[in-house]
Amino acid sequence: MELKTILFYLFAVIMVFAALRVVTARNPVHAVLFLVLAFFNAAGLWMLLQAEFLSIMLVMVYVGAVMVLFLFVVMMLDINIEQMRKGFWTHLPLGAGVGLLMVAEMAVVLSGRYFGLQNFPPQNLPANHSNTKELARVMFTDYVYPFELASVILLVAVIAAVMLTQRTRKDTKGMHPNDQIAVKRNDRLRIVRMVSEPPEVQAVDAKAEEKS
Amino acid sequence: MKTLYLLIPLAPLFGAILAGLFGKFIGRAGSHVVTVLGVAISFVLSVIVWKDVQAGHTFNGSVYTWLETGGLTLEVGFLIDRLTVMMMLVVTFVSLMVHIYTIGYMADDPGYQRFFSYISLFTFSMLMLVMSNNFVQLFFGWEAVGLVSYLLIGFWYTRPTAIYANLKAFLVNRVGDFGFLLGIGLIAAYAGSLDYATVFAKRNELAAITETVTGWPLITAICICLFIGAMGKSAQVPLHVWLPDSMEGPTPISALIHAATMVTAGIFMVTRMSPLFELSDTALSFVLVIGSITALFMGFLGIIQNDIKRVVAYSTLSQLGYMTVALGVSAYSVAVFHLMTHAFFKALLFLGAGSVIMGCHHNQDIRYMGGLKKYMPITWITSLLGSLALIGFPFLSGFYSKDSIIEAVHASHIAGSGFAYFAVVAGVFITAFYSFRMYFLVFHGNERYDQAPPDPHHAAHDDAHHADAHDTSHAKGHDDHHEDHGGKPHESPWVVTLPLVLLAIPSVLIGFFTITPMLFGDWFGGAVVIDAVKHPAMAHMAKDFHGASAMAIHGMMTLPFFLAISGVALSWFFYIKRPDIPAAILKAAKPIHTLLENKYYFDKFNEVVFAAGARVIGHGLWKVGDQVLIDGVMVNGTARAVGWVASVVRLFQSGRVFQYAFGMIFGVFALLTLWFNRA
Amino acid sequence: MLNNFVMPDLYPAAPEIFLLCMSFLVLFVDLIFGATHRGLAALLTVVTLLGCAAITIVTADGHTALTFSNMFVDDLLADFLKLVTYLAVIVVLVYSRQYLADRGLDRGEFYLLVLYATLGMMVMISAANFVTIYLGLELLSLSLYALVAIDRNASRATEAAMKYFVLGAMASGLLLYGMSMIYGATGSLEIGGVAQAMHHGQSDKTILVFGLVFLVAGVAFKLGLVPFHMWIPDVYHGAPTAVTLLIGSAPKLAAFAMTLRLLVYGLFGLADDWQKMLLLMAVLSIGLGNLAAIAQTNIKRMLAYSTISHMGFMILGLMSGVVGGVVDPFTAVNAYSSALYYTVAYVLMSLGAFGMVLLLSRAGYEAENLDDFRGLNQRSPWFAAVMLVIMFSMAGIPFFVGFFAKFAVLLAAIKAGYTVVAVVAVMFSLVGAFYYLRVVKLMYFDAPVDSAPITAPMDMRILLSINGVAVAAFGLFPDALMSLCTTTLLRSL
Amino acid sequence: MISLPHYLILGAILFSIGVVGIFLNRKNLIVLMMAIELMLLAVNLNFVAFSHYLNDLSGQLFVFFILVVAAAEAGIGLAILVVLFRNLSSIHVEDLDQLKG
Repeated sequence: MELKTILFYLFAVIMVFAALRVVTARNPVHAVLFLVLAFFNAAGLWMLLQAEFLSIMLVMVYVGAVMVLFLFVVMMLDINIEQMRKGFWTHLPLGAGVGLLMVAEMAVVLSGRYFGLQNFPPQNLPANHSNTKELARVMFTDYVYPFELASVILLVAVIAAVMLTQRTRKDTKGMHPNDQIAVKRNDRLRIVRMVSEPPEVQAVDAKAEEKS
Repeated sequence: MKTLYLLIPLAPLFGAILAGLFGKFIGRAGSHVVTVLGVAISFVLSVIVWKDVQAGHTFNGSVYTWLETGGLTLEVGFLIDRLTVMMMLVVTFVSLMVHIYTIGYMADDPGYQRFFSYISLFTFSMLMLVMSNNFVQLFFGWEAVGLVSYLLIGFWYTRPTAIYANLKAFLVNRVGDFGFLLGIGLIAAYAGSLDYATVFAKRNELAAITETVTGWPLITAICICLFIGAMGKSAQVPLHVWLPDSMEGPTPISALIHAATMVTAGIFMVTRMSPLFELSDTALSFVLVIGSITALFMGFLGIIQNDIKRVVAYSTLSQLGYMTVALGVSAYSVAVFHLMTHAFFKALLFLGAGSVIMGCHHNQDIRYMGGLKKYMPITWITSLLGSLALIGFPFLSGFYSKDSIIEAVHASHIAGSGFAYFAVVAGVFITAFYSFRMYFLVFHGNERYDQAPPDPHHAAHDDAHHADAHDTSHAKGHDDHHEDHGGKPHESPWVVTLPLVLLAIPSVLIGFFTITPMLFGDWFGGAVVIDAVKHPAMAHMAKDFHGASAMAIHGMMTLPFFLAISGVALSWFFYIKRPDIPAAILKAAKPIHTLLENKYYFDKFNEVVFAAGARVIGHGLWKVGDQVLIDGVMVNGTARAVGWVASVVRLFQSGRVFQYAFGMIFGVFALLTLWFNRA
Repeated sequence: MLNNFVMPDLYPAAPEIFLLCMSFLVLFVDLIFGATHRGLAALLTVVTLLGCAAITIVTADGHTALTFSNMFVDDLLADFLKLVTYLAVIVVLVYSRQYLADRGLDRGEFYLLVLYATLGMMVMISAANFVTIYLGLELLSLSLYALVAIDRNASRATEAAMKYFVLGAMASGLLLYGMSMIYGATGSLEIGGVAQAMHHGQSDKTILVFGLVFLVAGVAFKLGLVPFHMWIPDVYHGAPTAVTLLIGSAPKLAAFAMTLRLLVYGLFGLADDWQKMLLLMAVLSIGLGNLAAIAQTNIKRMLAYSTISHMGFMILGLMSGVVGGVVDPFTAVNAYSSALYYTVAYVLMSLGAFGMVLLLSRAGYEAENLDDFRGLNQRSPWFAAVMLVIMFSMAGIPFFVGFFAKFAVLLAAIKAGYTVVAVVAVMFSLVGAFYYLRVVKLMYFDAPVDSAPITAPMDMRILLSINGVAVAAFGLFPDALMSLCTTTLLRSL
Repeated sequence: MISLPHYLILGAILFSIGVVGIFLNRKNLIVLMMAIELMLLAVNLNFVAFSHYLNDLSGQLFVFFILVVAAAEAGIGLAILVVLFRNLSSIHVEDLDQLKG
């Protein structure tokens, strides 16, 4: 068994284990950490597939930023962990059954009977091949349109996140000098012109009060 | 001439738009002027077109193309031939009468303009239906008249059962429409065209095809599907249940829509499709059996009704059954002939009933009428003429058409004609019995109008006491009626009686004058196609026909006439004579007692066997067949089932995300499994 | 190495570029003047969309242009769909202005997100590559998730947003899985490349069908076909009505484009398979949509279920293009144009229906129950008539636009030999007509429970009236729109 | 020797775990979102594997965009989650039950 095979099985087994723990962990913080573990192993697998740039990016951007965001939210929200797992085991047999069925069905299709292996010889790129450079060249020429779109998507995410979560604090005592200067008399003072009430009306009111 | 054709349906439409959208501006008088004028124009033009068609100028062509899609062309076109022009005359004439009548009948109603707008719109739709030269426009008219009917039945809907009754009428008509649409779809799919002429030209090719799904001959499938549509619209068993309910609407529309025109659309459609129906004996037998069941059993139901409008409604059902029977024996021209005479005398009866209802201060229960003859002379005499026409009294129009149907059935040898003959002959007796039961109860005998009916019952049957809580002015208008409730009945104003008189004239005369050309002359020309070899009923009849007067005189010696007379006599006996006769018998001298008693026994026998028997049958049919089986199980059962399924379907939408996700995954893997088991 | 880089032709993508630039303008204008001039962002958004429409019309030359390394396609179909999309979004903005103002939701973010959602739809419509389809879809979806939750204090709205998000993310996972399989089998992400690879028969059918199942699932989610429909009732119900109006209208055009590009342009070789999958889902959708709608008391929910059945109908057209594995161009164009016609007709009706809900809503009051339509005829005969027209059209009563849409689709289905399916569809739609007519009955025959005068602004009244008249007019003169759809597809396929 | 099917089956397993995680999890919305991340990871694994064996870079580029979108999606999803928590004081999946029928 060559090293690459050993590495594949190592990464694969750890990744599957981590993934299983993500969905079964009692504590959401643990779940996030197991997800991070799964991502690390995925990055390892991608290295084996000679996708170095994506592999690094997965660790740096995804684990470094997105997973941290998850952790942040998990810790920010005050969640009662004890209740979280209630009823989990009652649904597990069904879930596991369906899951195994799915894996079996998909594995039958994907097991190589239909992908003639001669069509897919293992690729070994030369040692000085730069995955990053190749990607960059395609990304900024052929893929410039999706690249721009991706930037718009990030912009949307920023706008949406800010819109949804930003709260103006109600207890701030800050002032706006502009508003203070621009204020006019009519904004502050309202003069109401009234007829002074004739005496008989008052008398009637008094009577009504007496009755009640 | 083409402009004229266009103008005929458009004039009422124009009136409807004016009265509907600008009713507030033009006022009540303005509304009835424009709509009556519109319909009058279309009547006059119809007469001109009739003259023109008489001179041999028929027309078949398109006016406007809606849409061309997938090789099919949908267009608006007119087919003006003798059948069309006859229908146009009937529709416009009856509609004109109803418009005039409405001026009086709806005088205090807040929805006056709206009502005129609806009935004009109806006239437009009905004209589009009969003038069509293709299936699409036919379907348009079909749906449009149904829609207006729906709006008009609901014109005064404020009752607690409203939703239920609505649902019923709706579902029943859906069944019919479904069949109709299916038939049109089959025609479109196999004939590749929706134009009458093109389809009829291909009829022999169609007859040779076998439908792939059911294995039926295509033509039979098409005809039965189309006829299911006719069953819904023309209220044939078991799709008849909506018609009695439609009596909740104002009386003028009962006359126009639910007696004279819309419900006969099915009859008209089958006649129009005669080239297709002639090719399928199976379909014709189906038509015949359905028609005879309707003709006989709906008559039974008429016997036990106490609401004046419902009696007339059941008689309409029965008469529609007669027309359908005529279709079933390939006597299309006879069916249309009966359609025409029926339109006049039934509209007359309905309008007469409406006049009675007005005269009795919106009481509709015939048990609380009686002796109205002297208070409402015009209504009385016209109703008598209408009833006589209905039971087929010789020389009156109903006689010619009904007797022709009986003759045609007699001459036919198609499967089911034996039963049909029994049904139509027995139907004559029953028709006579219930018609004159109503007539005697209403116009003769003791005056019972002051025996104030119990209030809740009254409210349930009173079609004008719809005084909506939200319309105070209107409620006030009817309060007057409440106050003089015990007052004497009164004759209706001239706008009401004039149409009665005008309708009575054709009810009496039209049969005598038109039977020769319509049935045995070349009146319908090429509009009706009969395979004379296979279906020789019409030819047989023509051989035996020796003129209208001869027919009438001969008619006085036949079984149907005696049945009709005995029906009348029996009802006279029970509802006029009987209340005082028992006392007289008791006081009578001994010597003649035996004789009298014998007579009494005979009558007793008569009562037990015929009348009581009929009443029991009628009641049983109504309770078990109509109310439980059709209404309860089929209609309401379907409604309930739909409601139940809907509520079960709702349960799947549980609000739980994980169940939604499970549903999606289930969908994916169901598809995967399905496809890999196939592969 | 970069010397061989050729600047892509930006001309076909001019509307997208214009919209993106204008969106920055809106962003800045809102930042600076947002507090003082509230209507400015709305006005600019409408101007932007009108500008896009102008650019689209000017640049439309009827030829198919590919740019950005074959990732972007500008054909007549794209131009047509984009124009309808702009129109629909403008209508949405006009209808919802007062509603948003009454609830304090007319912030710049709303307009920005609507713009980006529109951009997402445009990208989907013009997509010629799996990557652009996916990015367009996500751009649209992410904007919509945020829009559903825009009323942050409404717990129902946030619940709807969460459900939409979770299920939407899962659906895009399914879509991506399918794309990965197709990529693996054909070695291409380009729609044209996929079609070519399949044409040469160098890819294994089993893997393709395996990927196809996931792909169809993703597409079906976007369209809302059973069993991928569950998000629709909850999201339509929970979202603020203005957002429901948006979700229920324009995105259907983009979803149609996505379906057409993926399945017809890309996987035409598997037409026999996906047609059958769609057939199954279409029948289920028509049945479930119509049945479940009957039991609803909330009109937004009712319309949501009606959407499900309408999309089922639309799919009937899409699945009738290939008969028995034989491709007949006439049949195919006819079938796809019937589906296009249905989609456009549906968008028109949906705008009107939700517009009516918005019309009856006012500050502090959501007119979202069926009971709120009681006695509308007495409150406003004209708008009762508009609603009547829309309901009749949705029910497929002749002669409104909805009738012809159903007619064309059913005709295509019958021509393709799906007679039984057509019969079932007609049967369910007849049952379904009941709940549309119930609305009519409530409006005309019942006493109003809410007698407040209708306070909608004049621009909305006029546009809603035009909308209603259009539904009737396209029914009276359906040929124009129909031939437009046919020509569009003839020149784009 | 590791071949393409190895990676694909691994992807299938990961995808299934993600999917099962979505409908098995009835308590915690965050875990639900993490299950979605697992699904996307499986898809990415597929793409990278195909890209490698097909010797075609476009698969890797697609992965790049999927990662970008997934990040944006996570951002919006967590924002909605926070808003939801403010309204319901809970992120139990079962508490999302106001909208049904």
